[in-house]
Amino acid sequence: MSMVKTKQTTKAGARKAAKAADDIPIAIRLALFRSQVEARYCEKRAYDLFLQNLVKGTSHLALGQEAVSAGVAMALEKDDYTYPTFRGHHHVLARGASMTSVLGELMGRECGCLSGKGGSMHLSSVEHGVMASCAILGASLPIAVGTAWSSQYRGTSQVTVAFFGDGTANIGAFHEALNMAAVWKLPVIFVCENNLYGEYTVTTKVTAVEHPAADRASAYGLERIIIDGNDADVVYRTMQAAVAKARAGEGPSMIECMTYRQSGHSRADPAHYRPPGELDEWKKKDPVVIYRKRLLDLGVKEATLKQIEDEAMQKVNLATEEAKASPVPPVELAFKDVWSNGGIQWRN
Amino acid sequence: MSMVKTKQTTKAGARKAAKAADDIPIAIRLALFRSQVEARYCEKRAYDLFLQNLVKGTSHLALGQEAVSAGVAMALEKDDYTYPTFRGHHHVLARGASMTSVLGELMGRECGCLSGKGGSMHLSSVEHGVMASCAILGASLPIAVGTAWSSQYRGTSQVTVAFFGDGTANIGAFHEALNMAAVWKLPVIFVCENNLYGEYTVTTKVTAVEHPAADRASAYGLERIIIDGNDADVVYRTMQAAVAKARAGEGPSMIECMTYRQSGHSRADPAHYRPPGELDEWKKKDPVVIYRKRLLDLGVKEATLKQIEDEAMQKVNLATEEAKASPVPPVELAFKDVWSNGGIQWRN
Amino acid sequence: MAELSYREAVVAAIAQEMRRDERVVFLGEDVAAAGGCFKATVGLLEEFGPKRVIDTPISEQAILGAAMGASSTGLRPIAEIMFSDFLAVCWDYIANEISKTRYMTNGQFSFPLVIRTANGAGSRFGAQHSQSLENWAMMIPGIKVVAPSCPADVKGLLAAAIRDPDPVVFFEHKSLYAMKGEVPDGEYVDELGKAKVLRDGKDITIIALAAMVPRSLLAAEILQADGISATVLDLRSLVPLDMQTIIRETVKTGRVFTVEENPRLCGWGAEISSLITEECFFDLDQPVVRITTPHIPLPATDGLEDAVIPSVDRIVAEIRRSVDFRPRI
Amino acid sequence: MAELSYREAVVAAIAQEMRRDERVVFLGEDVAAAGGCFKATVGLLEEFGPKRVIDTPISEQAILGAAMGASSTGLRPIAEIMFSDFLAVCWDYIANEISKTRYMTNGQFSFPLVIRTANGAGSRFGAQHSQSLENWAMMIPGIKVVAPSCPADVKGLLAAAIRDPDPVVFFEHKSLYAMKGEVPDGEYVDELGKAKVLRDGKDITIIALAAMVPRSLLAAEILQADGISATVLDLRSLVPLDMQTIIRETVKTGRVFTVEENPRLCGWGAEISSLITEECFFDLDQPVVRITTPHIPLPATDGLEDAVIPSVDRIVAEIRRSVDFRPRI
Ligand SMILES: Cc1ncc(C[n+]2csc(CCOP(=O)(O)OP(=O)(O)O)c2C)c(N)n1
Ligand SMILES: Cc1ncc(C[n+]2csc(CCOP(=O)(O)OP(=O)(O)O)c2C)c(N)n1
Ligand SMILES: [Mg+2]
Ligand SMILES: [Mg+2]
Repeated sequence: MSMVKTKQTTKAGARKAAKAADDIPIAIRLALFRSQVEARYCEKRAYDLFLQNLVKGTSHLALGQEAVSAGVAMALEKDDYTYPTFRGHHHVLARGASMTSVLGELMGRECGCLSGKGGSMHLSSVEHGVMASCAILGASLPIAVGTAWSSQYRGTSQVTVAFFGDGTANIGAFHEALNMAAVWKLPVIFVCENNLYGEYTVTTKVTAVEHPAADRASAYGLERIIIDGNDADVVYRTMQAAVAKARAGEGPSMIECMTYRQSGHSRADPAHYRPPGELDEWKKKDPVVIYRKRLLDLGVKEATLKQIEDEAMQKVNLATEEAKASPVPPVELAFKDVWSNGGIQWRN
Repeated sequence: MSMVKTKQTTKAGARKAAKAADDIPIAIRLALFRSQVEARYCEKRAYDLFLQNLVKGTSHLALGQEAVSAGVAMALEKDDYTYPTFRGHHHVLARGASMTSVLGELMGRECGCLSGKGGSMHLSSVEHGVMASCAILGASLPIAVGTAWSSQYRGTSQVTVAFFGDGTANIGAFHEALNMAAVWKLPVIFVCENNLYGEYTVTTKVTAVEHPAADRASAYGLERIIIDGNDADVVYRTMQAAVAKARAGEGPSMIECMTYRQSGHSRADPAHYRPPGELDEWKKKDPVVIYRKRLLDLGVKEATLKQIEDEAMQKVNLATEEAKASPVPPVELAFKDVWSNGGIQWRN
Repeated sequence: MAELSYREAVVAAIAQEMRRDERVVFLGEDVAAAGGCFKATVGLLEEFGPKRVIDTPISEQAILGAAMGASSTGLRPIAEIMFSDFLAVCWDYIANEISKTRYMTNGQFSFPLVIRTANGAGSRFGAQHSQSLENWAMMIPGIKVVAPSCPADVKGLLAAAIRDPDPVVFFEHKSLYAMKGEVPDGEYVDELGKAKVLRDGKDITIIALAAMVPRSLLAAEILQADGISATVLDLRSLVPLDMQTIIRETVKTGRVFTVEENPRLCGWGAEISSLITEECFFDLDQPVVRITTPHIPLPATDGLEDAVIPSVDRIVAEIRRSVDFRPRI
Repeated sequence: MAELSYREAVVAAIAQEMRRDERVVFLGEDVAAAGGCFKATVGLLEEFGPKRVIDTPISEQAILGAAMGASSTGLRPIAEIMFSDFLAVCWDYIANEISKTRYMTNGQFSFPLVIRTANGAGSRFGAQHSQSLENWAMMIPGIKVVAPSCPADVKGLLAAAIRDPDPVVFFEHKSLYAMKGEVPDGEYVDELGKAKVLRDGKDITIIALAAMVPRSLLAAEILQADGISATVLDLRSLVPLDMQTIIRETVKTGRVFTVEENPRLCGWGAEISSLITEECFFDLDQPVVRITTPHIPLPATDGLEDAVIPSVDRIVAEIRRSVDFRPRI
């Protein structure tokens, strides 16, 4: 990436208008819908591919959390940075990475965004501003501080977003990152996807406060922000404000998005630890379902939505075929790219 | 230490009375004065011994912070646990460890509490409940959580105190320890000695909030407590309440004590970074001086105070002589006590 | 003898020790209600209750700190770090606190605790969930290091680790959790620091650990067909290290191979190789050869992962290539 | 040539690189206003201002995380970790993040950053402020490891590390900060991965690093008086490793000694010893002998610290004891 980056690129005027009127133009809303539907279909396909034993290793679905990734990405410019979590398929797709690159990576194929070298927990795509995905919980928060510091230093208007889970808010790196970001007034936004669980454990049972992120915002001089993470409009609006604040040099924000993962923690998890009825309750608040209904209420035609869904399904079908057709990476790939010279040599 | 520990030992009735009347009996006050004077004299002597090149390695004085150690220790029973910091001479002395064992350790002599193996940053004395002293900032906070957990599990009424500095409140281990202690409702008290600086850096310049500890208490569901750390009575009273809460099974507390280190960070530091006048202002609030004046105001005779001071001076003189007379540890000591069998063998 | 899986042997050892000693407590992430992310601690919560089997926050430093503080005041904690890779986020507790405090305090404290952790590759989990890190722990004075290769050793060595008065890092190999094997009935406790000859051969000596043990045994069978008779020595514990057995088996064949899963540099194989060379130089017919993963992070996908971890084929090939196979004189 | 101290050479290298490249930034605890706790960065804040020379909170994970994130987006950060012992509290960044992300992402990112840290014993700071941890870093694939023994190497190698496109951990030895030496004038950049023969002898080869280099040179002088002519090889960098020079100097004398400050197990000496054995077995007249600190935490007081770190006397004695000194045939 280049050092010199001085001008802020901007998206269509539509979005600016949206903000002024505190309402969201239909074009943006359709894009938010599309983003959620695509993530949803892709996650479901990933699950099918598990069952067919085509996905290697583990994999963590974000079914039910698609409003967060959609709302966040929509508020960003192309050259902003995001740090996904290990549960990050939706984070990556929402920034524009192809389904083929995601499904291909899960399947360990050459067409995967990491050509199979990283695996599902490390999806990254530098060309889409999708940065290092750490599978060590919390590790990416200080790294995100670093990219935000870099943008501030280089005088760009780039914003950095770091996603993290509710359970992750109890790890030391969280604390260090939040403090440093606040002291340096960095353009970084910490987005907590509070889906109530860390693996099989209810987060409130192991956390001293009810809201693991928001109830700690004041410890870093930040505002306490808790939003409906299943409503893409809410996420988008909240993010717009945080992004504007960051670009204005007014420092970091932390946003806690209340959501729910409808699948188990990972491929092996049947999620028996859920209290009866909980999943059903949350399915009523399914982000894709409520968003679809809202669009219909706003007068969008069923056919328009249907078309978006069909296109998403075509996309996921195509990606599946492409990934299946893609070869496994050549063995030589294992012996490459430890160093910037492309090699792995540690001796002469 | 033994596993079975069920009864709570208690100190003289005087203290109970003190609490009821919300005033402190003169006997306790004299003991608080003695503790501060002894720490003061010992620290000054440590400094003289530097200048004579008799202290090995580094050393960190707590000149000016003696009210904290005195007030904390006075609120504890003999079988409670304390975790000192690397700046911990006063923490150790206040629990009853001998000056000889402290000065001896600074001088690297056999009579030192660690026989010279640990050095000034690791002073510990298991017989006085003075536990592992870590020189990695913040490391002792989770360890203190562990001893408090152990007391809770064993059903004793022991309380654990962990000291830490203002600068240390920005490290990850702080966050993890506070959260775990709160979730498990442990009998542990985190005592922050806020002396405004971390080494040569003003802590507020690198901290997102004004009070690095207290402004974060709510992040763990704890009360925000900031006190005058130069007033031993205030420290003592606040600690009494926290100890009572801990013994009642009502969980942890965090207390931020505002104080000032009158010396440099370590032996080599002339403390040029202080703004002009700051030291003088704080010297006016010198804990020993104000406490002495208070006792006089309360009618204690000058001669009584003088006698305490004389005794402290004798003690420090004697300890100096004992430490000087103590041999350096035999070289064999270096080859002992990695393992519980006393040895260092890693192979047969 | 009952047949248990490697993961069942973990439960069996912990349960055995918790029954006999109320000081034994167990904490970690998702270890209690869920029975562990590898299902290696199923049933412990039910038998011993939430006071002794505890789900923690995602706070590895606090987990090890708590274990340390508790162990110095009368408890015997077992702490789980879910994947050994996560030792990196709490490394200070292993490298600086638990390991050094006894020595620094001139023996005032003991830290009888066990850190259990899932180690090793083979699950296609990628570079941050697949490492073999026994060498990290071996490198730290004051830490004992155990890595069993079969269910019986899991039970016997884990029980021994729990009873040990000093801190032990206990590496369980992820790819072995499903392995089944005979485990002695009743109370069973092994001894730390004893290597085991699992196969007695006369031409070469293969020294291995954990998942590399079954692979070395398979390699030995294949080599046998070529007329190369291999001893396979399972180290089982790196600290304490059973040098007597290593020396005996080295002298016997004069040709030693170490098979290790960690990346090349500063692995336990380097240490063993240099020890053997220093102490048995004139008994060696050829240099000690280390068969290791190359010095790279681990790739995730199956084909690449399999290509870098020492496989049976690679062990066989490297041994064949370097054994100048003539009868000893 | 100007005479600089080792600490002045640190400042000189950083200043040289900050002048030529505005992407170079420097962060750490007390590094700016105070000029560093070892006074090795005095004057940088004054010359380059608070935007480029930054005092951080006491948050080692955030320091390395920030350096990592910045380095992947156009900056070239130098991060100071005050004492190498504190690498334990941010070890995840070295072991799992900075080192592995390039590989895991199939080369999408580079992390051109330097982690400077004060390493080693001799100051009576005790077990948590005195360790020599080059082997910790050597063990991690994806990290370069440099440890200079004199002011000229500090300047040249630190400049090279800053220009290197990959992450480098740069170990400065605390006990050498006051050492003075000639340093080339003007812009001076050395090359990583080249060992240096500092003394050419014909009987034995001593391989050393950092503070063990001057001690080995003194030992060589004493041995000379006994008629033992020693080569002293300063490795300077462990990764990349200059095996060509190591092999050449091994073959020349057939008798190799490594002198390392870290505790015994899995030190860099074990790696070098096993490499030499594997590659030069039939050129060796005796086993490679490792002279190390015993496998213990470090004691604080002077007498004990001096008794455990390899001293000139101990180097001499161990070499004398093990050299079966006859002319080579
Ligand atoms: C440092 C660290 N500890 C533990 C784990 C294992 N682990 C993976 S996901 C997970 C739960 C994370 O919970 P949360 O942050 O809420 O994210 P979610 O899974 O709900 O998306 C745990 C404990 C890990 N990857 N890293
Ligand atoms: C993890 C870690 N980082 C840095 C240091 C170096 N260090 C020693 S004392 C100190 C300042 C501590 O400040 P504070 O917590 O306020 O305690 P004080 O010195 O004021 O008593 C620093 C940075 C350390 N010992 N451990
Ligand atoms: Mg969650
Ligand atoms: Mg302070």
